[in-house]
Amino acid sequence: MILHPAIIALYLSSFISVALLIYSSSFAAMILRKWDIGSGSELQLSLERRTYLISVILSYLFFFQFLSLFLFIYTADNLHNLFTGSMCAAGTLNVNQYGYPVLVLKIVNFILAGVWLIINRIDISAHDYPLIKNKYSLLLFVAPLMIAESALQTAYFMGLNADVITSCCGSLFSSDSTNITSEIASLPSLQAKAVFYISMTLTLAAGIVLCYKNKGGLLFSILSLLSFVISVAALISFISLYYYELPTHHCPFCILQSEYGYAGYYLYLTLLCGVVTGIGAGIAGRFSNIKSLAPVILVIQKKLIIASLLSYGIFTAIVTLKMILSDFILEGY
Amino acid sequence: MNSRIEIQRNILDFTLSSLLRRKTKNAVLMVVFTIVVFMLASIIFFTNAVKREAVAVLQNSPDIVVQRLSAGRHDLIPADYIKTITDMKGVVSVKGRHWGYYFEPAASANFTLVVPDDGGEEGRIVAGKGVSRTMRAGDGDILPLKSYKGEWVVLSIKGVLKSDSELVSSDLIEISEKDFRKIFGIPKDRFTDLSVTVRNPKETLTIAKKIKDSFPDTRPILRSEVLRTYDSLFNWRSGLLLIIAAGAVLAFIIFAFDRASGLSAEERREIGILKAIGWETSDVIAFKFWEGLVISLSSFMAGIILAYFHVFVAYAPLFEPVLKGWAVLYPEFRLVPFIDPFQIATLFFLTVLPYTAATIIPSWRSAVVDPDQIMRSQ
Amino acid sequence: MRRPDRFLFYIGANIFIIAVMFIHSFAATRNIEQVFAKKIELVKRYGLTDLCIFTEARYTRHPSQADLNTPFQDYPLSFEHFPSGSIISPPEHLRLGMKNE
Amino acid sequence: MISVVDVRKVFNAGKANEYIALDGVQLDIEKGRITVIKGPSGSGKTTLLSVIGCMARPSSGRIRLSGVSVEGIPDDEGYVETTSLPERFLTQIRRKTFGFIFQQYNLVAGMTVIENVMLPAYPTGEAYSAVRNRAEDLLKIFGLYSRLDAKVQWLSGGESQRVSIVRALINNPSGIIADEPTAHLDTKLSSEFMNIIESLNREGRTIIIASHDPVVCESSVIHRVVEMRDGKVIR
Repeated sequence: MILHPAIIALYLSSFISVALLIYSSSFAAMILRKWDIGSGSELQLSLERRTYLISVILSYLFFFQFLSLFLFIYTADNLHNLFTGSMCAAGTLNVNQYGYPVLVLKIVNFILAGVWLIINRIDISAHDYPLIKNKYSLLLFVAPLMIAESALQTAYFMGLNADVITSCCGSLFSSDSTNITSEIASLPSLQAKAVFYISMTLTLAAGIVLCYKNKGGLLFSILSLLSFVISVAALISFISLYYYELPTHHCPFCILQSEYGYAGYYLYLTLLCGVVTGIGAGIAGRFSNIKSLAPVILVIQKKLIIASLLSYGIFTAIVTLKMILSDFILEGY
Repeated sequence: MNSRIEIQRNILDFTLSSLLRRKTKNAVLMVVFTIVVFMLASIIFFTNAVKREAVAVLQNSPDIVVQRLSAGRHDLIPADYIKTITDMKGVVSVKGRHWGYYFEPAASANFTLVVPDDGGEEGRIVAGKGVSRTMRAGDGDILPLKSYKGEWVVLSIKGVLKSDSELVSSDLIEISEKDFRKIFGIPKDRFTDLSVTVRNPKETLTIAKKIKDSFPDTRPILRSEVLRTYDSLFNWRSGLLLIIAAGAVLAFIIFAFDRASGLSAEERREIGILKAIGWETSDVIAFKFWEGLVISLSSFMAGIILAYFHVFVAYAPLFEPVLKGWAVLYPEFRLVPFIDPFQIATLFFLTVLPYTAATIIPSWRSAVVDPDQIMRSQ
Repeated sequence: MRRPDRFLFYIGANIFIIAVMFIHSFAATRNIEQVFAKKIELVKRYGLTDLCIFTEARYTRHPSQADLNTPFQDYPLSFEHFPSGSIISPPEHLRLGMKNE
Repeated sequence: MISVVDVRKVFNAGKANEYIALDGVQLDIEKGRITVIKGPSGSGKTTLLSVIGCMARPSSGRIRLSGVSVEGIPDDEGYVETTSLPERFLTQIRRKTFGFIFQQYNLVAGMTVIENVMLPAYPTGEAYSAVRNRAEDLLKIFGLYSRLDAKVQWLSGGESQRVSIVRALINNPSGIIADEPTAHLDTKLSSEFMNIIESLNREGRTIIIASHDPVVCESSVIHRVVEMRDGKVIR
């Protein structure tokens, strides 16, 4: 166990998040059972008031989750000195079996919290709160995931024993070993590039169709999620190489370091922004047949689509520019 | 969109006027908050800067230091070990080192005496800045040291190390090998320890194992271990310090929670009025959000800025008593300001986040008063 | 100027100072070799292994060279009584109880 | 403008201290008229005002408002049914439709006259300068322009009352709701207040006053008196 200030900070944040979530979940359960918008009973009034609290809590959680995602990666990165053989976050996360699951859960929970806020935003713009049940069911779905994240994170930090020999990004993300990440790394770069650009183009096309024809909401959601996954894979497979200018270095974490101008942050930021708004836009589309939402839903959906496409666009633009401007030549390796 | 910004501006306007109307109460809260942030930030800035500097500077320390242990204590290492180790494959060179501590009774200070690579110049020494300060002796002055036999060895100071290297050299005295042996009575065939240079850094561990096998009474210390010692030098304890400081943070959070939940009758009435004249619950929540933000953001930033000045401009005067301990010789080192966004993020998590969490529920509670309450309670 | 604008101005000024802090820090640490040239030279010359932060006791002056039992060597029953001993942790190779023994 | 159909309001329903504040109230309030609700204290006047003014939701019954439009709320034949709307939307309707004048003035001490007047407009998102101009104009009309930057706690009772009237008007509502507005005023100021009410009514505003003050109830400017007792309209 290591008592690093950032680890204490992460413990604190996950503890607070879980406490707030459990608090809100109990009300979510009550809202699912007792909600009756037509009633003027005191119970209904007090439930309505609780909804404000839960919106506030979720907004804060979303923000905390966002910060803790990056703080977590940073902490892993910062601790790499303590583990023989680890040179960046990739190695530290590999010290025990909990590292990567925590990271994945953090990302998933961030996306879910973002989607919840989008649904909430849509819901409160209609006078009869038509999505209230969906919203609170989703909350009850998110809560166990957050608790799991917090538990795994605790297990991860508790299990950090310095001087464990770990594999560093060199072996984890190199094309020689055989696991899923290394398979991504060993993808031929031309094909990987083709897949990346095709997925971005498809997402763009689906977004435009959804915007003008109001069709294919689900497709757009799926595509934006897929684009997120493919982009992360692309980061490992070929984008990172242009930053490191090394044909064998495939690490998705080293680009977060200051040597590479913290480039990772704005890349991941645009991706996260793109996936949250993209999924949100698709979900918004599914509610367009609800009468009370009709006047507002299309406006919100349009904004979300634009935000999503803009984020992915910026990501693609940065990456493409980097590849064009860099004198590093990848093909041939 | 513009109107949404305008709403927030208006609410912020009201927030600020509300804070100003209760100046003393809020000022106390902000001062306490600032002090908490300042304390934590100073600890984090200081320990991190020391660590980073140690790692940068000690990259050049010996690959392996070989100590000899006898009855669980460091012992002088015989010179014939050198030959065996030099012959090992992968070893570039082995040097016997002389260094030790000298207690100066007049000033009751501890000095570290070291012999340089080239053996030094007999009768003349180079003093660290701290030594020169403690002994009030400068360039050209005489510094007599007492030998193990009680005789005075008179040494003249040929130079004083510059103060910008004080973090490594404050208590050092560079002395010649001859004078060193004369003062401590160390036989010709004994050294304090050995420093081993290795050809390929990847083989360091193998060579250390070989040394250990050949001489079971030795203990090789690798440079990577020295670096890691410094990397985690304060980790454990600064974590501990943070936990102690957490007591302060906790007390502050309780204070903040209490303040947020124990609204004065006057504040309660004001929120009632706001709701009655057409503020919505979420507007009042926004007002409370801004109130928390104004307090926490201003205190947070002020705390960080003050801590930066404290640690890197004033050189941590508040830590001096702790670091100095019983030592007479206190190195006046100037830390190089290593800061990064994540220290700020960590601090944010440790201070603003619990504060915010503590005020969410109270502020919501105050925001959901019935709008018609103000009419009913007359 | 309305109150919110004055507040934002104040926050802006704070952010500016923090930005200056970061620039100051960046400028001061950009070229580590050069900044630490003097110290690195001394470390090489004397083969130093430790920083001179705590001069009060042997094991705090050279933490990386110390033993776990150094604090007690002066007298077998003594407690660790130097304040700095409670701030720093023991050397890594002893603390973790591993390696080349 | 407002129709109240069989409205009940019960506090602490189902508990020992259950209290029926409104018991099947049936009432229509005409647009552009001055209506006074009269009755002893505890008769449910204030509760009726708060239910009509979208401050509280009735336990049962319906309230329909005409001539209001809020984004996201359906409008059936020119009426908006406010009974089952969440607080968020009620508040939006309320601040567009009604200005409130309270017995205790309810000004925020420590703030200036102009700030107090502008407070109801803060969450509407209207441009600050526009609101400020309107506030200054209104204060001129009510002879308070010279006290613009005075803190409200330094005002006299009559001045405070006028400030609270100006505050009720800042969002230019079509209705004014006043709860015992003359309770703290002497006869002279009370009749002055009724003159102001008359002038506001002449601008086309619907006015609802709850009061048992004879200066109000017997004033010549009012159009209708509704009498209440024990949560019921008796006349």
